[in-house]
Amino acid sequence: MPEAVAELRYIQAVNAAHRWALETYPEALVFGEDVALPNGPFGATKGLREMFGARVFDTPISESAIVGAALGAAMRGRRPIIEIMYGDFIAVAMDQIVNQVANTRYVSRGGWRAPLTIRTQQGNSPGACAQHSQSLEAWFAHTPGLRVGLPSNPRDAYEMLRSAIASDDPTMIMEHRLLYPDAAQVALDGPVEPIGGSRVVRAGTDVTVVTWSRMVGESLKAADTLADRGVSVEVIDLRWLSPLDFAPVAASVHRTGRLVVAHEANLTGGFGAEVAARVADECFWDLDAPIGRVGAPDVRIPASPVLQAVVVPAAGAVVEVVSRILAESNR
Amino acid sequence: MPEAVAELRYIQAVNAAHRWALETYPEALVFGEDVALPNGPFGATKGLREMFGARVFDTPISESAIVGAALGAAMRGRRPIIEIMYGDFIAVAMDQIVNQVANTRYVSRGGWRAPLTIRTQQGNSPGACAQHSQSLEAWFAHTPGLRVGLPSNPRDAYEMLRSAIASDDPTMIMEHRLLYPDAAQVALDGPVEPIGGSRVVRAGTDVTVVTWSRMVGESLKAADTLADRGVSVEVIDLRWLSPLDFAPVAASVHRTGRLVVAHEANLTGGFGAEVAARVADECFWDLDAPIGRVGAPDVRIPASPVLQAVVVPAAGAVVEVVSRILAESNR
Amino acid sequence: MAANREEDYRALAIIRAFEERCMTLKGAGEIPGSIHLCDGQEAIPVGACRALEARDAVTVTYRGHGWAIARGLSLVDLFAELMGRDSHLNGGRAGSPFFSSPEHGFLGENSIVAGGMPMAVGAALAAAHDGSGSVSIVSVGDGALNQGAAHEALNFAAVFALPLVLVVENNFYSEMTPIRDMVRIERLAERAPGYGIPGVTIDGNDIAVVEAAVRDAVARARSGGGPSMIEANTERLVGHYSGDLQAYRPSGEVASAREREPLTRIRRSAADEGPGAVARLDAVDREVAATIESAVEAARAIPYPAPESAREHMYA
Amino acid sequence: MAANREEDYRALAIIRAFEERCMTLKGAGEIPGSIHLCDGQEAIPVGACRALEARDAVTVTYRGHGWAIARGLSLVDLFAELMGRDSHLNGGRAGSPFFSSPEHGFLGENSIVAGGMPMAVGAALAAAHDGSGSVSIVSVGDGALNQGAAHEALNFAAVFALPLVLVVENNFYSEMTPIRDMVRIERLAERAPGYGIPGVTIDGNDIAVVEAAVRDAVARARSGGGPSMIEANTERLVGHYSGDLQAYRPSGEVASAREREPLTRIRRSAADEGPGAVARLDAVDREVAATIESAVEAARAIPYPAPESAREHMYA
Ligand SMILES: Cc1ncc(C[n+]2csc(CCOP(=O)(O)OP(=O)(O)O)c2C)c(N)n1
Ligand SMILES: Cc1ncc(C[n+]2csc(CCOP(=O)(O)OP(=O)(O)O)c2C)c(N)n1
Ligand SMILES: [Mg+2]
Ligand SMILES: [Mg+2]
Repeated sequence: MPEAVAELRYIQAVNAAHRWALETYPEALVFGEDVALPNGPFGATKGLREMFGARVFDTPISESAIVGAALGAAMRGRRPIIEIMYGDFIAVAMDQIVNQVANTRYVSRGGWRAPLTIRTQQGNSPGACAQHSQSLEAWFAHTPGLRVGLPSNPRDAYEMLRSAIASDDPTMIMEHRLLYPDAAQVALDGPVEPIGGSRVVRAGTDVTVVTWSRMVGESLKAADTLADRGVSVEVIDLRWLSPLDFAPVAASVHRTGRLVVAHEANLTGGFGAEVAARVADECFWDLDAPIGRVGAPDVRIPASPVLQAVVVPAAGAVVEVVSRILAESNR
Repeated sequence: MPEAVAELRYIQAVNAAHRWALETYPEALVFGEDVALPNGPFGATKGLREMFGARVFDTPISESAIVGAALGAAMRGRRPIIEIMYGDFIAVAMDQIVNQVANTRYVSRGGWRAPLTIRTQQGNSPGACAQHSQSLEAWFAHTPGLRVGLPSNPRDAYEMLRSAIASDDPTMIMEHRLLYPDAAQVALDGPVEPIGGSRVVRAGTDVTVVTWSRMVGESLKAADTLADRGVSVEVIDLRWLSPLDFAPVAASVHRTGRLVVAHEANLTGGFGAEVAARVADECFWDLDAPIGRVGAPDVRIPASPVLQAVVVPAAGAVVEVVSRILAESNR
Repeated sequence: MAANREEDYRALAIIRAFEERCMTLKGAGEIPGSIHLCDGQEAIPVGACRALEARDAVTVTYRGHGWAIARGLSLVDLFAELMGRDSHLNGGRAGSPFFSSPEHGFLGENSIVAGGMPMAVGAALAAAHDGSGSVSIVSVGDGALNQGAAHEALNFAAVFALPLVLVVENNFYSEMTPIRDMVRIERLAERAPGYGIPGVTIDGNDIAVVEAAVRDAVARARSGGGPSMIEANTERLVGHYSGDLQAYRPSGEVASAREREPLTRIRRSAADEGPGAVARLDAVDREVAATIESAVEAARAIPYPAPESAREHMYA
Repeated sequence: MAANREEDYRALAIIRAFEERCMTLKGAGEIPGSIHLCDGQEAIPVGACRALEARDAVTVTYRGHGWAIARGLSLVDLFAELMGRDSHLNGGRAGSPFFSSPEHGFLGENSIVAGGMPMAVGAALAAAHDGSGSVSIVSVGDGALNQGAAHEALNFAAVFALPLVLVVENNFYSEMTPIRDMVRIERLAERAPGYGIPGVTIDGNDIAVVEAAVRDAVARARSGGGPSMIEANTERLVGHYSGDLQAYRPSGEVASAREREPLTRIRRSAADEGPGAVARLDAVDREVAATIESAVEAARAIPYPAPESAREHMYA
């Protein structure tokens, strides 16, 4: 069949995936705060109410009820796609996600399924305050029962969201609002991929940088800078933290002998530690250098851009850590 | 001065620390569900209401209000010590802990302080269900602004809780109910230690096991078993995840050349990954073997003891991983 | 009427006998973990489930054994599940406070206070979209109404006029703390107007009263009238959980509660009628005891789950 | 009375001018991030703060600039804080939606809806134990009442009869969604009885009405009468945040709101009195404009925080 391909911004790709879902699944529901009549705080759900009516609706400012309602509806045959406006607000719904949603299938020994998708966007944008800037993916990657994906580009924003919606497992899609304006060619009616899978977005031979979400772009910038210095960097977009697609990471480290993990979240306890720990166990003998990590220092996120510039990691931090790792390696 | 020393069970040591606090700080308040008139679900607050009256009180089943009330009271000069009955229930108060409590000092540039202590107990006990069995310390160790301690014995239950209460920073003390019956000699009127500090609880030369809470005891059992097999294990009780007392870990790995981190929490994304990642960076050249980790497999916690026996890690798992690491090392 | 009386008595007695047997099995170490029994509150699930249809959804709490039995779950599976055996219910993974059963529209117990309310709202939301005409009923305790999730769930259901029925089993205690010390209202049903939904307070120890109230609420919900709240007053005859010695209860409180509890009431009315009626209830007690015993035996015959199965069913 | 009128006008106008200046500074890129302005709602903070004492605690939301000004925080510091400069307030760390000031008993704004309510309850709890006799006032929006934290906080305060005053600024919208679509009650104050506390609905665009209602509530709280709720009806004259084009508002709504907003009212009464009265208000406008401009200039003179200071003040 002829593949429809469109030039879409990240946020438009998210919108297109919603439209696909509502067309594909009669049981799909879309709800959250300001998602229907106002067309969504960021436009992710633009036009859906008009197109699909009551299956798309606005809710009270009650995140626990939103998540719980999605769970109960999913257990009873619906396929809800809900939006939590900012990742930081997930904190008010943690019980529903961790103690309720994540337990549904396992505790019932497969008796129940919870095919629901929780969409949010997270991370810092210039001037955003401490309550609108966190990257909290580590909480959910540490919660068995959930799937967790962080799309870094428009194509993945579309494909990964479709994978999440099509999946019969509860899945969190954590976007980054700074990526919303990015545009790219997106194939609209290709086959829906199963959840999972990382992607080598740049091949290299000296060091492997494993990253996700906004830091993929920053890592690619860093790779350019490092290339000018004669350093060949391989960049892997992990895409999904759960399931963790580890084999390609191991294969890459086997070739490069060096690993740096980069994320926007606070360094200590971030998911970068998990990737580093897996490599330090399973790929230990392949390593020619200490494992480096890039993340925000362990502080809250200040609102002043002047301060954010030194707290929120970017390409420069990746260049720095990669350079240090190379300097410390035995080649 | 003559030091008063008493033989106390873990839970009695927690109770004694509360009494000390209420006597030492006129501004101390103790509240939570069933902590006052009923003397506490586990007896941690036994007798306090009788001794201290209105400064010790029972609250509605409203954890967000409990944590928030503690924060506001702390900002206005009180020194609250609150109890969240089970660690799992913290999920209903995550916003107050992460978006409110943790931001208080930093965002006000030190203008406000939040001297409050959040006590809870976590982990699995035979037959406990999936909503009463989790070990969630990784969430809080990944939250800058909080201090996080996990006492493994009666002496620490007393000392670490006193340190938390005396501290002007918000501190989480996460106990383990299976340790409550353990008894030991506890010095009652020694100086209050500042927050922080790990402890080498067993010296060894072949491998370093870093652990905390209930797994300290399990790791010591494992060390005995391994000693019989001629393996000398050094066991470090990390005690505090924040601040992380890394130097002694590095020093130990420098001597042993091998590291295993053991905790009861689910393996993926557990704080063991952070310790492993730090060592894989800062102590890389000291390592003679892959870094091993012990944790619960990435599943929910089933209620049947038959299943818990294979899910909840114990000494056996530590022996296994240490043995594997030794077998895989280059000596 | 007499037949009706024995039927009511049997429905209550089977739950009471189940709970009492759980206590002895717990004492004998055959049931691990702590269990939360509903002795004295049986008329609520019995009356409520009589007003429900198979297509309806039921969500309860850790104190939900009575609801499970009234909803028709197998006694054998329940005992086996509580024993941590490989029951057909949840294979021992859920245990006493968290089991569920899709084929009974039993969304499950929940051991997070009020944690099941948003889920029940979701079941009602599904009904609003799937044309099934089903209703979602959820039971929580008095203290649970002070949880944020309870508030969000009630308003959410009210806003969309979802087919939800909330039954608050007011046994006057939340664990060891009296509810009167934890709210500043006389009746918990006073919370209903704040959501713009009907709320009633009823005698939760009378099966017929409970059934009637739930029928009204279910009819309203099914016909698009939206959610409502039923506060069913009752009393706990036992501790909050298996290990609770109830030192906090005024002396005589439980004894006087035994005068008001559902089984006693029926026995009293039988006594008023005469020895024949009493004898018929004694006969029911014997049947029930036998039923429970054979269920326990059958449950004991169910093996424990295979340890290696612990990693199964995490994902689709 | 005339003096009184100009005083009222000045109190409102300084907030309005501040907000309008924020909008132009935002447009000029001098204020980063998004800002939430209170144009039209000024009478609430002005009236409320007149009923407060220095010892009292004030907790508000991201829409809290008006409260900060009415509470006496420095305009220079506020502008500087919003500009991300090294202000004496929070050194640019808090920004527009999250600043606080210990010396003003200003516990802070909060950008988690209803997130400040439990904290405000805590300030009231402190007062109940420290003998200060202080009262804790907290302002939230209409939509915030649907958060679980709002419910838990109100019941908690009610149970312990804490000196808390809740002001709900009902501007009829929650971001872009009308509150009438998100509750099934006519007045939000109907939530109060469910907690056993008094609740009133008032005209939030009249300083005197607001001041009187808050005085009552504060007096009750200070004398041990416990918490109460004041629903102050008002209207937003601008978007939810700086970038909101308000396509969702019926045409004419904002225009007619401008007829009812506090400043217009005072100007109308001045016009009724005569040209002299109007001239006096014009004079106030000129003063206010000058005050704001010099504050902006002074704020611009404050440097940005030193980047290396970003790691300071994490722990004691
Ligand atoms: C969120 C949460 N907080 C606390 C608990 C601990 N807890 C279990 S039962 C209970 C009392 C509940 O009382 P009520 O709602 O009246 O129900 P009842 O036990 O009386 O049936 C509490 C506080 C919990 N399970 N979940
Ligand atoms: C817990 C939470 N959920 C959602 C949001 C996003 N949000 C910010 S303001 C707002 C609307 C609040 O409306 P209202 O309470 O009426 O206050 P107003 O903005 O009208 O002053 C929302 C939904 C948030 N900040 N926090
Ligand atoms: Mg109760
Ligand atoms: Mg509003």
